[in-house]
This record gives sequence, C-alpha cells and structure tokens, in this order.
Amino acid sequence: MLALAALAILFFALPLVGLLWRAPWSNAWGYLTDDNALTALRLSLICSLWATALSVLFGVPLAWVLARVSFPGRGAVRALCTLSMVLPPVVGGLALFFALGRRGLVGQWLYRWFDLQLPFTTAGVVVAQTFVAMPFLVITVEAALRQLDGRAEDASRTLGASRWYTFRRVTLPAIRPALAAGAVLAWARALGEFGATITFAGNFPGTTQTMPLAVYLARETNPEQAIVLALLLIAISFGVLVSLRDRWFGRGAAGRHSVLA
Amino acid sequence: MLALAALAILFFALPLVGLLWRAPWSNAWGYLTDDNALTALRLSLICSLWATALSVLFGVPLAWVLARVSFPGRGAVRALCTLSMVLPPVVGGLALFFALGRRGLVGQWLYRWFDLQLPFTTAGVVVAQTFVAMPFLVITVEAALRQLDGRAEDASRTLGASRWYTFRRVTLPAIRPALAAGAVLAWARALGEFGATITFAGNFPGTTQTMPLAVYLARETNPEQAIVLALLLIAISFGVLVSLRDRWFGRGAAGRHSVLA
Amino acid sequence: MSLAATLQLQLGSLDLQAELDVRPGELLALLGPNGAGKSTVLRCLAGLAPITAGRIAIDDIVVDEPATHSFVEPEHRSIGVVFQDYLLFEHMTVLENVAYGLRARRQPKATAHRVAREWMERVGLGEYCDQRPRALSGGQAQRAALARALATSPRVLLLDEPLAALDAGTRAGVRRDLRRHLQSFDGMRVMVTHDPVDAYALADRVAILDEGRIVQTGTLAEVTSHPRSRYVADLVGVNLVAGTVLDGVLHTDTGARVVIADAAPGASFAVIRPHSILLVQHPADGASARNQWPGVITELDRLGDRVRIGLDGAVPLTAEITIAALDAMELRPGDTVHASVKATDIEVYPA
Amino acid sequence: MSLAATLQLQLGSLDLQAELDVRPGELLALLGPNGAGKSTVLRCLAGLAPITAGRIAIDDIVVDEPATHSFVEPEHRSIGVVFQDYLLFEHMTVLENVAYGLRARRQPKATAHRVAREWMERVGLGEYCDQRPRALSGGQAQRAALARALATSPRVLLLDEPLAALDAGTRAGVRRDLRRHLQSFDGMRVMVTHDPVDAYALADRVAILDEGRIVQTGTLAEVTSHPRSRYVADLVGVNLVAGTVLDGVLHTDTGARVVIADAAPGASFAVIRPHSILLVQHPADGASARNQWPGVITELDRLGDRVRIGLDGAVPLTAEITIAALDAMELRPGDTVHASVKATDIEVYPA
Amino acid sequence: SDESDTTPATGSAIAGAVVVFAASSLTEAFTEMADAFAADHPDVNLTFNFAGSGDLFTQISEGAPADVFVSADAANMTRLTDAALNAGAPVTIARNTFEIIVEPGNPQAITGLTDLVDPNLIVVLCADTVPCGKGAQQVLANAGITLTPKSLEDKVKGVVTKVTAGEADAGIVFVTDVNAAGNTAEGVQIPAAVNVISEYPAVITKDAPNPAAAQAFVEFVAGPAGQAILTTYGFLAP
Ligand SMILES: Nc1ncnc2c1ncn2[C@@H]1O[C@H](COP(=O)(O)OP(=O)(O)OP(=O)(O)O)[C@@H](O)[C@H]1O
Ligand SMILES: Nc1ncnc2c1ncn2[C@@H]1O[C@H](COP(=O)(O)OP(=O)(O)OP(=O)(O)O)[C@@H](O)[C@H]1O
Ligand SMILES: [Mg+2]
Ligand SMILES: [Mg+2]
Repeated sequence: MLALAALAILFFALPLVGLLWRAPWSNAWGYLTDDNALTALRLSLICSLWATALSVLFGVPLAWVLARVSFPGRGAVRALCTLSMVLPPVVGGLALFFALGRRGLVGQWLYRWFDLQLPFTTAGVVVAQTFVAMPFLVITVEAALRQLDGRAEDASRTLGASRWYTFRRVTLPAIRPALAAGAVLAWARALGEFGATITFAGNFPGTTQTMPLAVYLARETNPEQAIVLALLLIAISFGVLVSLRDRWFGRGAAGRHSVLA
Repeated sequence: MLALAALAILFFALPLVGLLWRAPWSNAWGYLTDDNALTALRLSLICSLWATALSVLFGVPLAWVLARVSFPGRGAVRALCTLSMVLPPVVGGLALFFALGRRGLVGQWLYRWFDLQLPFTTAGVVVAQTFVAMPFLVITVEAALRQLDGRAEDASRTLGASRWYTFRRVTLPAIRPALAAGAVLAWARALGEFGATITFAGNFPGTTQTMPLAVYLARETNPEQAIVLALLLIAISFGVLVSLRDRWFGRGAAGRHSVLA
Repeated sequence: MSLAATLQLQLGSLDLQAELDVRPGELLALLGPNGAGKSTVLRCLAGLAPITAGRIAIDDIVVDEPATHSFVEPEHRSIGVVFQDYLLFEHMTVLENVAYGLRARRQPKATAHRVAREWMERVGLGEYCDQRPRALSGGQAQRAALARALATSPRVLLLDEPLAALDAGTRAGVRRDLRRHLQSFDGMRVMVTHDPVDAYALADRVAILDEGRIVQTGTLAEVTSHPRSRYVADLVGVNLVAGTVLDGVLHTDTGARVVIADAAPGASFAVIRPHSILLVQHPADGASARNQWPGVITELDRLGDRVRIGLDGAVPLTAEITIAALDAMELRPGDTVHASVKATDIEVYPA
Repeated sequence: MSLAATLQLQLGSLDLQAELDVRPGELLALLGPNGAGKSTVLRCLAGLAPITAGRIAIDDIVVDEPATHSFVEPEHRSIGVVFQDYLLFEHMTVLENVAYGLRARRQPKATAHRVAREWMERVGLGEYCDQRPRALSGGQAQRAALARALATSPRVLLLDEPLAALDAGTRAGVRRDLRRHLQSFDGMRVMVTHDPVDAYALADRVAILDEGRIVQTGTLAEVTSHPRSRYVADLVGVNLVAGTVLDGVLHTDTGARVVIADAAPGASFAVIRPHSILLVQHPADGASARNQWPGVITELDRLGDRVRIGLDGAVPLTAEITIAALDAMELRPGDTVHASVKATDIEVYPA
Repeated sequence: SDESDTTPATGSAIAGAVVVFAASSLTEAFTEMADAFAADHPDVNLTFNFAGSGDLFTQISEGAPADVFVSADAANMTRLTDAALNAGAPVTIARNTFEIIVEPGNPQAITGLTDLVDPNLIVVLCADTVPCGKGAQQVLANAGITLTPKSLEDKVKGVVTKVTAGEADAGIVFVTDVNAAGNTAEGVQIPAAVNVISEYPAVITKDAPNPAAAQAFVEFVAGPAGQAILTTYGFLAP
C-alpha cells in the first residue's frame, strides 16, 4: 500500500520538480508582473469561482436526483452529464456554439429576443468552464449520496423536517467531505480549462483570456514565460488546496492511524 | 431541487442536441469507417483503459494514505496530487518532458541505462493520460474513505484480519460507489485528454494519435468529420456509462423515493 | 380520534398483515420475537415504509391508503420516533439533535435550544449538551434519542425498544420519567419492547406480533395468563400445546393425545406449567386422567435450587424439578424419562 | 496464563483507570452505569484504543505497554469481539460475515463456510445464511454478530452486551448456548452487561465500573449483598448511604447522622432496605436507636400492591410501603413525612 | 446592418473599436504593431483574438464579432471566402518560408534535408492539415525525400517545443518560429530551389462592425510601418 502510494506521489512530484528546475528564475519576476498576465490571472480566478458556484448550485440537485429519485432513463441522464468530460476540447466549444451561439439552438432566440450573446464574453467563459467542470462535482456527490445510510434522513423526516430541510441539515453535512472534494475537482478543472474556452469564448485580454489561454499565447512568443505563468497557476491552486485543511475534507479520519504500518 | 436539476440536465443536453443537429449525417458513414479514425479509436480505448487501471492501482493506495495516515505535510501532498488538473494542457506535457523526457530528471537515466524513451510511444500516451486522470480517482476515493465509519474496519481487525485484508474485504467494497465513480471520472478524463498527450507523446497515427487528436486535426480541414468523430467518442462513452448500471454505482439508494417530490 | 391501522406489506421474508388500534392516551406495547416485524410496523406507521394494502388513519385523517392513493409524508404526520439504533445526527451536538425537530418546525433557535436543554436535563444528559453523539456511550445515545423524539410533542409516539440500552439504575428512572411524560399528554403511543417489565410499567395494552401477524392482544395479565404463541409461553415460562379438543382429549398437531379435564371441542391451546410435570423413570399404570409421555432429556438447566429439564418427544416439554429429585434419579442428557401430568393441572382454552 | 490489564486512558470526559484480571476459563462480567467506560475497556483490550499508560498482557504476552512501546495489533491478539451495535459487514451475506474471521485466517472457503453454517444453525439463523445483514431484525443481527465472534475460537472473548437486543424467548436459549460454548474452551472472557440475570447465569465474577474506576469486584452475591456504589444499590433496589462511623453513628457526607447498631469506626457504607423504612406524618419521640429524618416526597411509584416513595432530605431515601398504608396517610408528592429506621435494620460495612 | 464599404479612410476620420482575429503565429508582431497603429489612429481601440487559423474560421462562421481575419495560410482564407464571409478580396500581408530547426549548437551536425533521413534521428513535422505541415510535405517532395517522422504536430509550436526540449533532433518549421525560439534553437537553411513560400492573407469580414477602421488596420499592416515590424520577426515581404 505505502509503496504504491509513494510511487504515485513521486509520479506527481517529478513533473513539478521538473518545471521548477527548468523555470527561468532570473526573469521570473518580470514575467509575473506583466500586466497581461495579472489580468488573465484575475479573470481566471473570477471565472473559475463562478463556474464552481454554478456547478454546486446546479450539480448538487442533479446529483441528488440521480442518487435518490428513480425514473426511467436515469442511467442515460447520468451518462449525458458526464459527456462533456469526454468531449475533445475543441468539440466541446463547437457543441456550445451549436447550443448557445448566435446561430445556436437556443442562442439564436437569446440573441433575437434579449440581444444576449454568450460567445466572446466573460459570461461565455463561465459557461464553457461550467460545462466541463460540473460533471466532476455531480459524480463525486452522487457517489457520496449513495454511500450514505438513508436512515438518518428517515429520522429527520419523522422529526417533522421536509425533504428539503432534511437535505440541507442532514444530508449535506454528512456528505461534506465529498462535496468539498467535488467542488475542488470542479474548480481545478475550470481553472485549467482551455479548449472549450478558446473556441467558444475567444481569446480577448481582459474579457475572455484566462490564464491557460495566456499561457498558450505566451508559448507562441516566449516559452519561458509560459512556464512561469503555469507555475503561478500551480502556486495559487496549491495555496488554495493546502489551506482547505483536513477539517474541510471532513470528519473523523484525521489521524486515526497515527502509526505508519 | 428538481427544477435546478432539470436545468442542469438541459444544460448538458443542449450542446449534444446541437452537435446532433449540425452533424453531416449523409457523409457520416464514410467518416466513421475511415481507417485513420478507427485506428485512433482503438488506441484511445486501449490507452484510456490502461490509464484507468494504473490510476486505480496507484490512486487507491494514495487515497487511503491521504485519508487514514496522518503525517506532516499531508495537505501539501494532497494538493500536489491535484495539480495536474490545474495545469494548462500544454504545460502538463512540458512538465512531463522535464521529468520523463530524454533530458528529464528521471528520463535521462531511463534513456541512458535502458534506452527507454517515453515520448513518441504509446506508453507515453498512457503516462500522460494517467498523469491528468489519476487525481480524479484519488480525490473521489479519499472523500469516500473519510465519509466511511471506521468502526467496521475495527470489527474486521478484531476478527484477525490484517490492515491489508481489511482494506480489501471491508473498506473497498464499502466505498464501491465512489470507486466506480472515481474510475469513471478518470477514464472519461483520459479518454478526452488532448493537451498533455500531444505535447508529451506527439501525434502519430497508430502509435500516439488518440481520438481527440484525430478530431482536433480533422477540425482544421474538415469540421464535419470532426463532429462525426466526436459523436462516435460520445456514443462509446455513453454506451459504457449507461451499461455501468446503477448496481455498479452502489447499494441501496436505487428507487428509494419512487415518488417524485 | 385514535390511531387505526390495517397494515399489509411484503418485505424480504416478512409477510406483514397486522391490524392495530390505539386510543388517545393509550400506550400499546408491541411484543414479539426477533424478526417478527415490530420495527417494520413502526416504520409503516411513521410513513417510512409505505404499505402495499390497507389503511392507516391518525385522528381520523387517512395518512396512508394505497387504494385511494393517499399518502401523507412522514414530516406531516405528527409522529415522534425513537429508533432501535438511535440514529442521532453525527455532525450536530447532542443539543442540536434534540432541538432539531423544533428547528425543523421553524421555531426560533433560542426557544428550540431552551426546550431541548430542558429535555436534556430531564433525561440526565445536561452536561453532554455540547458533545457530539460519537462521544456518548450507547445508553446515553439512547436517552438523547428519546429526548429528541419527545421534544416535538408529537400526537403519536413510536418507540422502538426505548429502554433496551439503558443501565439498570437509569432504566428505572427513565421509565418513570417516560411514564410521567406519557401521562401528561393525550396522544397515542406504540412501544416495541422485549421486556415484560416495561410493558407492565408503561403499557395499557399489549399486542403480540409473530411472523407478521398479531396473534394476541389485551392487557399484559390477560395475554400472559392465556398464551397463544410459543413466544408468550416462553416469556411466561410455561409449555404451550396446540391441538384440537374432541371428547376430553386434545389431539396435538404432531398426533399426540393430551387428556384434559374438560373443555369445549374445537381448536384449542393447552398450558402445562413446568412444575406440575412429574418425571418418572418407568411408566406407571395410572388413572386415565393422567397423561404420560416418554421423552429424551435434551437440556438440564439449573435455576437456584430447581432444575429445568428439556424433553424431546411426541409432546416436547420443559419440566421443573428440585435438585434433590434430580440427584435421586441421576438424570443425564440423553436419558429417556416419562413425563406425567394430571389432567386437572392442564388449562385449556379455545384457540 | 491469564488476561491481566492495568488500563489508563483519557477520552473526552472519561478518565479511565482500571485494573482487570481474568483467569483462563473465567468469565468476568463488567457492570456499570451508562458512560462508565465499559465499552472503552473492551476497546482497550481489543487493541482498538491504545492505552496511554499501564499494561495489557494476554497469557503473559504483553500486547500493550506504552512504557516499553509494545503494541500488538488487534489482528494478532487472538480476541473475538461482539460489538454493542453489531457492526456486521453490510456488503456480505450473513454467512460470509460469520465466515469472515476464518477467511481472514486463510482457511479455505469451503471449511470457513461449513463452520460458519454450523454457527448460524447454533444461533438459530440457519435460514438467513444468504441474506444481507440489512434484512435482519435487530435481534437477529445481534445473534449473527455473536456467531461471527465465536467462529474464530479466540483466546479472549469480549462481549459488549451480547444479549441486550434478544427477545425473551431467544434470550434464554442463546444464554444457554453461550454458556455451553463458553464452558467448552479455556479462554478468558469479559462480558459487558446491564442484566444481573446474565451476570448470574454466565459470570464467575463481576466487576463494577463507575466513572472509569473499578469500584467493586467479586461474585455477584458478594457484590450485591454489600453494594459500594449507587449503581449497585439501584440494581438491587436498596438505599446506600456513605459516611464515616464514629461511636455508633454514621456521619454522612451531607452532615446527617445515622444511628447504627454496631460497626468499626472509619469510612463506611450503610444499606437501608426500602421496606424496613417506616413513614410517619409526625415525628415520634422514640428510643435513641431509632433514626428519624424528615423528607419531601418527590416520587410515588406503584409496584403491584406496594408503593415506592422517593424522599428528598438530609438522607435521600426510597421507602416502600403498602397501598393500604399510603391510602391511610393520603400522601401526595410535595408532602413532608418522617422516615424512621431501626438501627438494627441498617447494615454497615467498611468502605 | 453595415454595408460593406471599402472607401479609403483617412487617419482622422476613423474611430471606435476594431477586432482583429489573427493566427497565433502573428502574436508577437501584431502586439508590437498595436502601439505603432495607436500612434497613427488614437481614436481606434484595437483588440486581438489570437488562435489557430482553423479555430478563428470556426468562430467567425459562428457569428463572432470580427472586423479583420488574418490567416496563416491560404486554405483557411479560402474556406472563409467560399462561405462568403468576406468583404472584398484578401490581401497578402506577409510571407514565410521554411527552415530546419535543430538544437542549439546543432549537435547532430545536420546540414540539409538529406541528413533527415537518418533512421536514428528523431524528426517531427506538422500534420498536413495545418499550414506548416502542408508546406513541409511540399518541401520534402520538392527535394525528393521521404522520411518517417516520429510525430505529426497539430501546430508548429509543437515541433519547436519538442526540439527545444531535446526530445526531437530536428523538425521543419517556419523561419519566424526559429527566430522566435531565440537561443533555445538553431535554424538550418533550406535551399530556395526546394523551399516553399507560405502566405498570410488578411481580409475584412462581411459583418465587420467597423469596416472603416478594419480597412485602416489592414492598410497599416501592408504599409511600410507594418512591414518593417514584420520583417524584424523574420517574415518576408508579400
Ligand atoms: N429492507 C429489508 N429487506 C428485506 N427484508 C427485510 C427488510 N427489512 C426487514 N426485513 C425482513 O423483515 C423481518 C422483520 O424485521 P423487523 O426489523 O421489523 O423485526 P423486529 O420485529 O423489529 O425484530 P427485533 O426485535 O429483532 O428488532 C426481518 O427478519 C427481515 O427478514
Ligand atoms: N471518541 C470519543 N470521544 C470523546 N469521548 C468519548 C469517546 N468515546 C467515549 N467517550 C467518553 O467515554 C464515556 C464512556 O463511553 P463508553 O462507551 O465506554 O461507555 P459504556 O460504559 O460502554 O456505556 P453504555 O453502557 O451506555 O454503553 C462516554 O460518556 C464519553 O464521554
Ligand atoms: Mg426491531
Ligand atoms: Mg457501551
């Protein structure tokens, strides 16, 4: 067990060490304080947080339905909600065009009636990120709901709590570790999103150019800067993930086996 | 709840409907039976299954360590293992170069001593896919382990079962829904992997050209074919996901609330 | 104005078909062997297990009737349930657990916590308010669950072995508290228990459930004086023989003949008390009013200065003799003896 | 060759400091109020809760001694545990649960299942082999857990209220089975129970645990005849008064004086039986050998033709009088009465 | 709503936002050009959207608000004109030609195309669906050489990355890419006889929201100031 885990850690650590090793430290500061980079970073953080929030808002109810309501075609719906994970990046963007673009199924009406256009706007970035990120939350939370013993929910119902109150006060806290994990997965996926974003939202500094897009462009002009920007992205998510202490990831387990076996 | 879930489903369904709507049905058969496409598909399936298997093999022990062994820097290790999710696609490939490439930290020794070169090989594709896919499994499984009541494991120990036997016979079955979910997430992520693969392993039909790469390249000259190939990828994962019945996703919950509320 | 239920439900190997009627202010104790379906009955009443046929009405309001597609969700039934395995919410403090029902009914937090704290004091857990359920011992958890269910003052209270995990000292106290509280409101209560003492102390009426059917109801005294099931006979410690009376003889289902004093013909039960059984090593030529059955000793069980002896034969029996008698006869498991009972010592009543 | 343990452990509000010694073939019953730490003691012995100081040795092999950093993992201790809340593995059939310990010990599947099936029969669950634990009732689950622990024939058997959830009929049977099996091997057993009947039927010796300390050990008769804790006094149904004897008077910790017949000076316990207490409405001028304390009635509790009356005063007491006497005096909760006890009716022994 | 109107605009008359969809290989040159253009046309707010030429075409065909489309090859421009999404004829603003890219110091001592056939060399090319791949194939055909590359990259930077990272020994890329790689790579010239010239056409889109400013930008790029900047990045004049 421990040997396999150690190998896995090594596997993740090596590329990072590699990046740090090859990073052009002497010029790093200049690259980082580049106006464009900072703008892209800010946009990336804002959009990925929005995408995470939307994923939680819509994804948790969806997970609950998949776990707890039995209806014909449930398996198909579950599969549908994971498709965006399999879509090659560009095709994801294309599919979003076909649905929400100016010529899209729904997008054309949004455009005609409300003069609303999602592509090439910051909202479009959020839509693209949500599209690829939400499945991670849905699947994680659904698994947790299934693992949950439904009897605590029964007890809550008999105490006069509605399904909704029960869900908020009993179910959600019980699956908090999974919810946190799912949200982190979704956030990370949104933060790293590239393909659907560049296709659907374009690459406009300040409105749609997120960090991965900036890294992509930096690579065209200055591969060194690309590495530095990627390291910045890594550092930020590292910071967020580390500060999301064990406590957030849930109860109990912390330190149960303090002796290594 | 149900309204939000329905919106979420709509959000996922629309792009798919859009793709189906715009797909060039008259030429579809020709595109599908294209030799190149079939080769890419076969390679994609093989590599993504390998990546999933490796993710399970290494990821489950890693998740166990993160959930059950308390050691200094655990938070940092967890963050480390999720970094590959945030890495912009190309940088992921670069980082793998720096670690496992011909001039990489470890890769140079592999090359010198064993004449082993991962880039431009099918093994390289598997490595790239594993690198981006494993975190999904690790995080999902860790959350499930934390949610698990450790007392069943206590009971197993008193019955003479070692930690390892307990893990196999009690812990793993109890987290089966999450393990299945994590494996599906990892598989889907591996199947859709594009950036790290093309950077690290390159793109050569038959050895490293997976389906997303084929789709991406087709899109440059023949967007119609790209859509058809993407739909094929979707159909396959749809098939796999639907056939992974509820039963696989775990016990109990199926049909508890048969009345919609 | 009562709880009236006709329950039908198929669940695994359980085939539940039971009828219950509890009047306001009444406490019905539900007794029966493990797996009889007692907990399932409570789940049906609570709305956690919808019945497949029948009807449940609380205060004349139908809450479950498949025939008319009526189903009232658990949270709208004004019920309180104390579950067999507590089911406290692990992520809340014990106080929050007890306050939960009131909070769910939109009571302000301060009120809910004040009421909950009173209940915590009442069940002797005052100092555990801010603990997590995990830090409670089994018995403490059971008491917290009790407080949680009582705090919402439900119309119907369903208790699944509420006192089972309590220690002897607390048990008497909680039983007393429980009775005091139960007397102060006019709702209906159903309590599952294994302990006749609980039933005696708390219940107005008992119902015996066996394999999903109610086999007997009445006061505890009525039920125990005329057992109609193996379970009740075991509870009271007597032998129960079922059969058909014809001409002063009870013909058992296994074909044995039990000579009885006098009884109306038809399907009947006969009760044979262990200490009215005489064991002899050789069959005696007795009067016809004496029953005499050979049997093999399967069990010897000492209880103070008496010994209970299990016999396997045409009429399986448990006899009770003194140690002195045992020593005199030098009985061992496997020996064959003859059990002899006077017809007048056998009580017979219609099934 | 025995189980010898000196346990020290701090857990939440529990401060465990207990010493246990169980000889081969012996069964020690651990009794005590809820939250006393009984389950925690078993967890320490099983290796699930490492102690912070002290020493646990099984058959002279040290399995836990923080001072020497010795710690043997639970799976290498040759223990069997029946947990208070069963802890059956939900994803296996009941048979697989029972066979689990043997499988974990690398027994071939066929052997393990055969032995497991025998155990299933023995606890009366033969027909439930292929069910999931979820389909078992509470009592059936308890029996399955028992079978699972016994199937591995451990050196030390730890039972946490193994009979608590069993119905009256099964209980006697399982208790008998348990005793039979326990007699057939020479291991050590520790059983937590709340039921003195279990202790009486199964235990060679009892230990009373209260707030983490062993307050009394001995045979059940020894312990109950001279209670040393409120818990045991409640169990037996007598009043226990603690204090210091000086010149034929016991001075209680609350400052009251209890006149006694004769006892050695020093810290002592006095036992006053409820039925030896006389209640009078007006204090009588009696002999000096008569104790007389005023008290307020807090509780009236009917038990058949007698009534138990709780009194709060300098010496809190429970008295027992007949219903006739109660009716004659017209006592109500809140009334003040005088409790009078003859010095010779009070049994005193050193603390 | 805008009529496509190609009347020449004067510097003072034009204003407003103009959006240029340009192939990503132009990123550096165009970014530098933006400052010079702003000096000439202070009232114009110039924004770029850099991506692969194929992606840009897709976006425009889905209704993206582009004024100018600058492609890195003729093929994507043809797709646009075939779809009648252009206003006026495309203008070639730059040309590019090919070089062999090798590691700094040329450790494998590659002197020309014929050296690339060595089976021990790792050579990567672009896929023939992208401009650099089509060009490279043409170059090899012109030289009469067949070789088996290890990889067919989706974009020219993929080839550059593999060489600069040391994974590949050589590749065929645009001269401008070798320039951009700076000291992380070296170029080996390909004789003009077999080399191929690739063109960068620019066009104003049919739905251009600001055709006047668009026209001004295209003229600026094609003009002497624009050409001077492009030349510093290794582009050839049209
Ligand atoms: N979810 C289920 N699936 C299958 N069978 C079930 C299920 N729940 C209950 N049963 C069946 O119903 C029977 C009765 O269960 P129940 O819990 O009602 O018994 P009980 O009378 O409460 O017993 P105990 O006194 O031991 O608690 C069980 O023996 C089991 O066979
Ligand atoms: N994990 C824990 N965290 C904090 N406190 C704990 C924990 N486990 C036990 N305790 C404390 O130890 C006390 C004793 O618990 P234990 O389960 O040993 O009691 P018990 O004697 O078995 O009671 P019961 O008869 O009710 O089962 C509890 O009251 C609680 O305060
Ligand atoms: Mg039950
Ligand atoms: Mg306990």
